[in-house]
Amino acid sequence: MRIQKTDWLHYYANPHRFMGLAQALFYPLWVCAILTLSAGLYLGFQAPPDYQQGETVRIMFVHVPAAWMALFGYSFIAFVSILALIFRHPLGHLAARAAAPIGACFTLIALVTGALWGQPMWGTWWVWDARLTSVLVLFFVYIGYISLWRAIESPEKASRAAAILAIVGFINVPIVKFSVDWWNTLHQPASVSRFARPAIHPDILYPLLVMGVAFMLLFFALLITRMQSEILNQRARRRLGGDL
Amino acid sequence: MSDYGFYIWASYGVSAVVLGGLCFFSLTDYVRARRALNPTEAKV
Amino acid sequence: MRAAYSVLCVDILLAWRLGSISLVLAFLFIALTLVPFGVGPELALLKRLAPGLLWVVIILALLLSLDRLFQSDAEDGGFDQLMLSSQPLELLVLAKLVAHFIAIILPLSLVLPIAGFLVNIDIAALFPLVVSVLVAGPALCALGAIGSALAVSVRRAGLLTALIVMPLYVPVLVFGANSAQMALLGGGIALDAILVLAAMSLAAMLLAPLAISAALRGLAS
Amino acid sequence: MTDKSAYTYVQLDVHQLGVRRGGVMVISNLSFTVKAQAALMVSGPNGVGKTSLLRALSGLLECETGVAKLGQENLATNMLHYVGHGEGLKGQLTITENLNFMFDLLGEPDEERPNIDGLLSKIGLLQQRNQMASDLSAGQKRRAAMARLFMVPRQVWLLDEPFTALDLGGRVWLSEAVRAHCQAGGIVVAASHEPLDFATQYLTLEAGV
Repeated sequence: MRIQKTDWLHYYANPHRFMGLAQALFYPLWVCAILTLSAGLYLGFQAPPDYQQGETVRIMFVHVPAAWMALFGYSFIAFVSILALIFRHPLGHLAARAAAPIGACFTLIALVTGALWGQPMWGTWWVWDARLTSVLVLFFVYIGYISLWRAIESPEKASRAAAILAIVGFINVPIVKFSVDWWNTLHQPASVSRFARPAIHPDILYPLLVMGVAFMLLFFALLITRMQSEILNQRARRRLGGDL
Repeated sequence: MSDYGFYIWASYGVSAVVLGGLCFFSLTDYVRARRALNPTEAKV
Repeated sequence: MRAAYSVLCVDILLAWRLGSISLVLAFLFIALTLVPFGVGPELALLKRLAPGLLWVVIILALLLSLDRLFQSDAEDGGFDQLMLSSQPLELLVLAKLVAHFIAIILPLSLVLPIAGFLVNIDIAALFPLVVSVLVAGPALCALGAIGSALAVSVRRAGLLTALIVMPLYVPVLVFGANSAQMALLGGGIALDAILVLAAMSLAAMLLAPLAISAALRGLAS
Repeated sequence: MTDKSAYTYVQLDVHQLGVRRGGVMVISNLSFTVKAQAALMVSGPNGVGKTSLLRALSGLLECETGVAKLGQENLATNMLHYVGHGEGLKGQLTITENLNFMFDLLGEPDEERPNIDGLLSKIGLLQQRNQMASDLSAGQKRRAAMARLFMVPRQVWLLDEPFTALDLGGRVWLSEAVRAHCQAGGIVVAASHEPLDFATQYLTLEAGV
């Protein structure tokens, strides 16, 4: 494999170099994530109640960033899968595999908090609203992706299959959103989108953004942690194999 | 907050459990992987 | 083209000799028989549910047929032959998809009028339903085959395939079932929904062979 | 490619081949040359990568590194036959149908269909022509799988355990076919545990390189 020195992406193709970078980032990322998270939580509970939603607006401070991260996580998986499959970047499969449970957890949080927010607002835990339904489908996509990784024993085969699924799923998600939107207009013609409100008040916006940044930092902190464990485990296995 | 306290605390609680669990497992996996390799690895 | 045509004929012949279609049809009827036990035999209710029910049951029946789509080839070394062919694998995979459409979806849509009576389908919805299944059929085959190909090296792949394929089927189901459902409201055939289904089928038939071939090249060995 | 005697006499060069399987390199940095008109026998203990080597040469398995050249050209799918463990026969098709299918897949689009009955008598399965492939014995399946060698002329034959399940007559028949193929300028690479009487060149793979 020819590696160009100028190409930063391939510079970190080498797991040893990546481990160096990851170790340098490990503590800063975790510390930043925890600090931002505390700040976000503080701001969230300081924020005055919303004039429409009252106190339940505080649920939004986890729900909305979690939904962002659910989408971001899957986009990330698709992106690194393309790097791995088409450009043969060796860390791509590793990153995709490490990101999947993180994205799935954020999706789960978005779903559960969505239901917990729906109950006081609409009097029911679940409505087949376009967004919630799309996120639910996204959750199943995550589950399928993780199951595929687990089901195939051979690592090359698993990574190849998972990468293809990630890309196919990535194309699928917007189509699901589009079709569910259409379906929604069919069944509840007068439904008002719940999140689209004219101009979010800064009191709400800032905690939301801070929480978003916190979740993003947490995502990457978890990602490099999981990737490092994976690389270390691979090394251990290889060493074990060499001894036998 | 009193009316909706349950829903708010449940939201944060569930999020904390899910994310906390993920962090916990990721970090313990990481520490275990380190430990497993450490005795034989020269540079840490 | 000869290789692709041959794959098409052989796959249809094999499906016929193995009787795959009779199993799928049996499942369709049994599943439909269960519905009135579940929701009650009230005819008006069944009439309202019928198009959607039939669509859901068709998708479940198809999932059953997907299981072995590529696995038998993987087991008997048939893939080696496909890959060693003088023709591109993508083309041969496309032929397999068309064969699956002819062997499974066509008969399935032909028995829909009979199956529909079990759930008291409205005559007005029947024709739109059959049209929607036929138009969406290629997409159903192609998307299902992706799942089947990805899980080809897994021994008990049934559930995994279903898990992978279900999210892919959501858009097709939405447009398919609702285009038939709209006929109940007296709209005749919902042309826009049918056009969307046709677009999905076309896109899936073009793109799925690429994904499937990419998967099989790495997985079937 | 149409006339069997028209192969140009070239050698097969394999250069620095590396194949990964199950996360480990089963073959790394393997180079060897099969001379023109030679039959190479590859041997070595189980799990040493014999099958992987043949599959990598045939293009069924992706190589991490390395290249195989037939003369000046890269070895490509339409220059070779691969007969592996899976026979590639469809159990629910008759032998005649199977062979026709095989030809449709392997033959070039403009190639003329060979006489299937003639082929069947050559491999000794004429009587079973209308039997389902699933009803055949292991040896008969093996013979049917070998039929492709005579159906479409290709210069390189890659045979994995060619003698498995074949009876004495079958072995004699296969050896003669291989010798005739080499005579005509063909190249054979066969992996086997048991001695192959047609081999003219030998390669032993060793574990843990």
